[in-house]
Amino acid sequence: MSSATNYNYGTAILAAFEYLLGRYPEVFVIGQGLWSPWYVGNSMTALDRKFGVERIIDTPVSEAACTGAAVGAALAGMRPIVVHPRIDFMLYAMDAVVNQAAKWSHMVGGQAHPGLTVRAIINRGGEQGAQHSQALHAWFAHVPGLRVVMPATVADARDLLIASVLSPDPVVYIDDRWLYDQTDDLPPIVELDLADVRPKVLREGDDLTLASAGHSTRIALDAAIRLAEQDVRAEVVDLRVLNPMNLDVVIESVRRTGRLLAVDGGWRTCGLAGEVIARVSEAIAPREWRAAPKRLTLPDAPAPTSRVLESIYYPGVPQAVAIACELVS
Amino acid sequence: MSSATNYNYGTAILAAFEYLLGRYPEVFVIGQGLWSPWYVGNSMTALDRKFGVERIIDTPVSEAACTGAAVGAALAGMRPIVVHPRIDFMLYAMDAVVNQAAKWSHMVGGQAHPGLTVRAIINRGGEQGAQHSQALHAWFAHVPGLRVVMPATVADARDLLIASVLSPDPVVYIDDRWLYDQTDDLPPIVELDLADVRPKVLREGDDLTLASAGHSTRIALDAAIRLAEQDVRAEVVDLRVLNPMNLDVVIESVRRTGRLLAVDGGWRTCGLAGEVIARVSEAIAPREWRAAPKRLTLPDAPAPTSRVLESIYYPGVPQAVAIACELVS
Amino acid sequence: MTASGAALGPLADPAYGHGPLSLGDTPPERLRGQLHTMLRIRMAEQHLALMRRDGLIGGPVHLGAGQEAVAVGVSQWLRGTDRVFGGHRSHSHLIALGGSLHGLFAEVLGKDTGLSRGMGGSMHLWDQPRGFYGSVPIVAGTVPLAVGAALAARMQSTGDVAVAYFGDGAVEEGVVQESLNLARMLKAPVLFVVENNLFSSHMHISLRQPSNATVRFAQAHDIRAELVDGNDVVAVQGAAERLVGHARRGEGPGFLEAVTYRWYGHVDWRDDVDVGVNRSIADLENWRARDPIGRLAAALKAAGEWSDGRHEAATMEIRGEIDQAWQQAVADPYPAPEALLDRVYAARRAARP
Amino acid sequence: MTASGAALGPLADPAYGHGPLSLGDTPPERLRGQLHTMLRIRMAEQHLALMRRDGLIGGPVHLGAGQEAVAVGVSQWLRGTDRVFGGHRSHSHLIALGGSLHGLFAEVLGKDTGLSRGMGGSMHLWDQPRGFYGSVPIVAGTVPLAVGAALAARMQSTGDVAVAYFGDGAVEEGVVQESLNLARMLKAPVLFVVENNLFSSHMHISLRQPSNATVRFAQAHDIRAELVDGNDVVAVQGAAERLVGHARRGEGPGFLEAVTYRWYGHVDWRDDVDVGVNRSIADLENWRARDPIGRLAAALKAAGEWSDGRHEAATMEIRGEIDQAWQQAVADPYPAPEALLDRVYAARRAARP
Ligand SMILES: Cc1ncc(C[n+]2csc(CCOP(=O)(O)OP(=O)(O)O)c2C)c(N)n1
Ligand SMILES: Cc1ncc(C[n+]2csc(CCOP(=O)(O)OP(=O)(O)O)c2C)c(N)n1
Ligand SMILES: [Mg+2]
Ligand SMILES: [Mg+2]
Repeated sequence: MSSATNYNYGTAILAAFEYLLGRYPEVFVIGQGLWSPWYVGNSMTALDRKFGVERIIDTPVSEAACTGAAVGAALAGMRPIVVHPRIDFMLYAMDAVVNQAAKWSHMVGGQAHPGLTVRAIINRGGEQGAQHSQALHAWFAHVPGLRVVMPATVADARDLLIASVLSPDPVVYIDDRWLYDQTDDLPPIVELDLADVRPKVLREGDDLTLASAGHSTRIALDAAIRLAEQDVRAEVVDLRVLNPMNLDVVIESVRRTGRLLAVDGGWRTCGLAGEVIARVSEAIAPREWRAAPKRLTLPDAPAPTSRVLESIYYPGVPQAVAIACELVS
Repeated sequence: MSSATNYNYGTAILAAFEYLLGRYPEVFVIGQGLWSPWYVGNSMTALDRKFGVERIIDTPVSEAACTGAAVGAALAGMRPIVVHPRIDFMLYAMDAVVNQAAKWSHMVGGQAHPGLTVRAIINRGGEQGAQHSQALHAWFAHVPGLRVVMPATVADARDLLIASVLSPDPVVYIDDRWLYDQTDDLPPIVELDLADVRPKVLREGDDLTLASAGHSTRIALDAAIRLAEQDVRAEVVDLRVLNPMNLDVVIESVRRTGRLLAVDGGWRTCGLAGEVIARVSEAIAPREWRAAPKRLTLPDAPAPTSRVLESIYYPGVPQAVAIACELVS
Repeated sequence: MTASGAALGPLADPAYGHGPLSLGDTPPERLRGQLHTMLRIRMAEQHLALMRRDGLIGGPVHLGAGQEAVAVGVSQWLRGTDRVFGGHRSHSHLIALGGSLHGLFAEVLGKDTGLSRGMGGSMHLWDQPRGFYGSVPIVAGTVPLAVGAALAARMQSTGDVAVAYFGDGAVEEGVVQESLNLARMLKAPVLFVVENNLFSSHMHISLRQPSNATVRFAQAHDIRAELVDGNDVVAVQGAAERLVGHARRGEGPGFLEAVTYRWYGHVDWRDDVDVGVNRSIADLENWRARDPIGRLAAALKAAGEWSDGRHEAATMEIRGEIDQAWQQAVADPYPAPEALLDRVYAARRAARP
Repeated sequence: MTASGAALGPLADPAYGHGPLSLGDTPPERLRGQLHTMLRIRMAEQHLALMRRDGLIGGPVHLGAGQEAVAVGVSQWLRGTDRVFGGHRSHSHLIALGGSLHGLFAEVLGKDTGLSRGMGGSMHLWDQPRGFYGSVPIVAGTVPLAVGAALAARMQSTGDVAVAYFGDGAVEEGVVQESLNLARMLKAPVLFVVENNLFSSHMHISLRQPSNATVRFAQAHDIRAELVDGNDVVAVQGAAERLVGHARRGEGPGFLEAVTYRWYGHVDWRDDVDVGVNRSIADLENWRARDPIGRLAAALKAAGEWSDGRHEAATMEIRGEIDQAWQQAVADPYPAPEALLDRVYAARRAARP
């Protein structure tokens, strides 16, 4: 339609910021790098000039206090977005996220809700190493009281950021720098209720189910294309919301395909891929499986720097294809 | 044998401290409450008087710096034990544990190893509420580079603490105040290599496998006794070490029983019980299952305070028995 | 004040300040109101102590008896739209804002009628309609929250202020230092109130910090600060008036260090002479003599503004309120089981997807 | 120094200190050695800048050109058993201890022969045999580690000290404040060295802190402190001598604030005039004129202790060393794939259970 706009993942995020800041005076943004044009790719360009430094607040190097302040501002009726240019830096802010934001509603009897959004960016590769490469979404998926969003598509990058900020609950919104170049034509914004957002089948198939979130969904989609060349029809389910987690769509899919490969760019143990396998295994009867489920994750190691090791560290399309072939063989 | 000594879980930990401090001059202890007789139950009584306040260091309320200091002291050849009287307080110290301790060996090419032990205590119940009740072992199990130990038995409380401190790697040792009253007669101490410690069958059975760690293993054992009264023979496997995780013993057991109930006192999503289900599901063929696996965990909520809600919040023996009965029926 | 040694000087001396307060030109009527509020706090806490001792309260209670003048002096200048945050020892902060004893007691008993609807007990109090945004027991956890609530007030142009109550132990958490800097840079209208009772559970401040005055951090962060005898409600309210006014006028944060002492042990009803480090019976007795209530009452009496009879009457009235509030709270219902999941997220539907 | 405003005074003035250093009675031979080390750092970093620009280096390099005098002045008093920790901008800290350029270059290239065996690149350096315990890029992450390593030295009675290098941005992390207090209370022999280059990436200190002098935190924590021109190696070494001696004698931690400036942008080879906030070309030019190397060379020449010829020769020698080290590093092998899992835990067996 003529009303569609071309975005990439980064500018889709930017559009969400502009929409929120333009429409909701209670929205403000706080975090490191917000007055710099290079911290967060093209996803926040010139917001400070457009909306003023009073609403786009660049901060001291104090992740704990900035995140805690956003929790407090949210309790006082604002809709803050805290930006952590790397999820790794947020390890300093765990008390604010996990002890405070996630629990406040429950602790006070459901009478107050810190509706902040924590935007945590996965930013890896480029030989940056172990402290600048993590993907800790499984941690936040583990904590009741948080909503966790991990957009894989350009549309979700925009619309789920808006839904996150408008949600009355604390949300951890996790975007991945490796996705910023994806492009798409999007219809005008509609405000979604985050509580209604469910996993989505991005590609249909009945030989096996690939389930994943964020950047791993790109891997799954690309793997599905390659598998199709080998006549393997993979269904790709993008999880989108990791907490509260509702896998009905995935379970439904595996009921049909009988095979599951969970792909995740996080670590394996107590990670997202394992959770997908566990929920599906609980939900369907053993005889419905045509093969035991499998997962593709990071190896059990911190991120290396050396390019030769980086190239074997991150799960990619070839591995996904290989495991999928094992599953259907 | 005549050389056995009677301990409870708390005094078994105390015995480990005394052994380590008496034998290894490089061992010291740092943390909050160490000069108080009531912070950590009976597990550290009078250590300060016995070994001096220079080695038993009570600290300011600064979890981050104290944990980081232990990492640095370990790099400098000491064997520090950091004590967090509640695992909840450690959320302030995540950088030191996850960004530093877990990654240091890898980041510096395996040339230095911060061999500290972080003793994190799960301390809940008693209407203490959401910030004083957490069990975050799944988080640490998720992070490569850490070893994670969760002793369920009196013997392990003692011997795995010693193995943790003697391990050259960073270890998170998680004990649970709900276990302190368990008693046992123990043989003299032998030093174990933590890297060799594997899950252990604490009770044999062939109708179903109960897998769990820490206090949940007590629930599993008690449930097994009740199940035996109903002629259901449950095998109980105590996981003991959650990271690096090796579930061969559990997989072996489920191969025989065809049924699995994973019991865990942590949250469900991306938690320990799900990981057990995932690993077993990957490892055995669908036809080997006699029923789909199940798990018993906390509900998806922070810990409440009110006694009526506490009583339904924590998983207990009746629920474990009920689920086990469903599995075998 | 210098940054080293016993910088508090006489303020930390247990033998200091035993006599009646000097009332200055504080209106007697206001002082009588404050005396009443302090009594109400004291007696409510004493009641909680007894009920805890007798096993009628299931969870821990951190009592602040002896520290009442701090919250009462500060709250003098607060209004219902302000944003007050506390910690584990916050009964006084709540009651000083006019909080309901029934709501408090019901909360401590885990009842659905409690201030936090029975989800929090003594350590998690909430009374936002009166300006009490909440208290939770992670040490220092609410300090940055107060900065954010103050920032919100600035953005909302309400002229409201936020208050963060915390202790001399909390000062040792890095996030407090970050919060001071952030508040200063954002010109957030927040008042940091350190109730320096010289102890963090069993540890005397001399075992934890090189100076017993925490106001040095306000100075390092260039925040306007005052240091007062926290057992002198006249001194507290004078300093608080200046600092709250400063914040309300948009001039930036304030920092109030109030030196005080808790009479009970760290938690529950016992005094902790037997378990503490560096806390002697003599010190405790001296501090009891520096009673913020007794000193004010004595001064008012000397000024002819108070009498044994009025004191007795006030006590009786509060006693009656307490008994009734407690009985009602005991009779009140517990939360329904659904509360466990219904209160996790803002909408029920969301809790069980 | 007061706690507010531009407390650094002239030290932060770009136009200050352009002339030759005043050498005092510092032995010329030592100064010549320091000049050589500073040159070695400068030229190594310039080489890295070019290689990064040309795409030969895959990972980020945070260059400290302009700040060489700090590490060189401090390292003068260090020995191989001391325990030095750095951060993201630590080439100078390493080289000042005599670190191998080949080891550094190979590391930056991700080679198995690198100082961290190719596992860390520029931001994760390790040379424990020379006392360099490690640098990692989480801001402030190593500061408490240095306190712990110092505590260990005290317990081990070695007389060793630890050094924590960090920036004016890192000071804003709460853990630094906690570390200052902890070091002070434990009397840990650690020297906190703040390289105050007035910026944290794009943010000038005036946008982040109410005062541009971080030494106020040493005062708040009652830690012995000195504030110096970080581009004056004579001043740095004088202060460092006193503070390292103080720590080594067991008198407690020290705090050295060295005011300096980085010539390049926050990361990689460009200067960041175009991307920074509050950084003008004029300031940058002035700071380049306050070159720690140029000022020392000029002073030594004026004293007849140095000459253009010697400078040229030193430059040539270092140039040769750099070329050889680089070529060797380029030719060196990458780590084997097994390194990915073998180096996670101390024992191979443990990594794959
Ligand atoms: C993060 C954290 N660490 C430790 C504790 C345990 N704790 C509870 S209260 C307290 C003492 C705090 O002292 P202070 O801030 O002076 O307050 P006071 O008890 O004197 O009112 C401690 C250490 C906690 N609740 N949270
Ligand atoms: C915890 C954390 N937060 C943020 C960053 C991003 N970051 C890297 S360097 C830097 C600036 C630090 O400034 P300063 O400490 O003054 O050191 P300088 O770069 O000036 O040497 C920042 C914010 C990080 N690496 N770690
Ligand atoms: Mg205190
Ligand atoms: Mg800097």
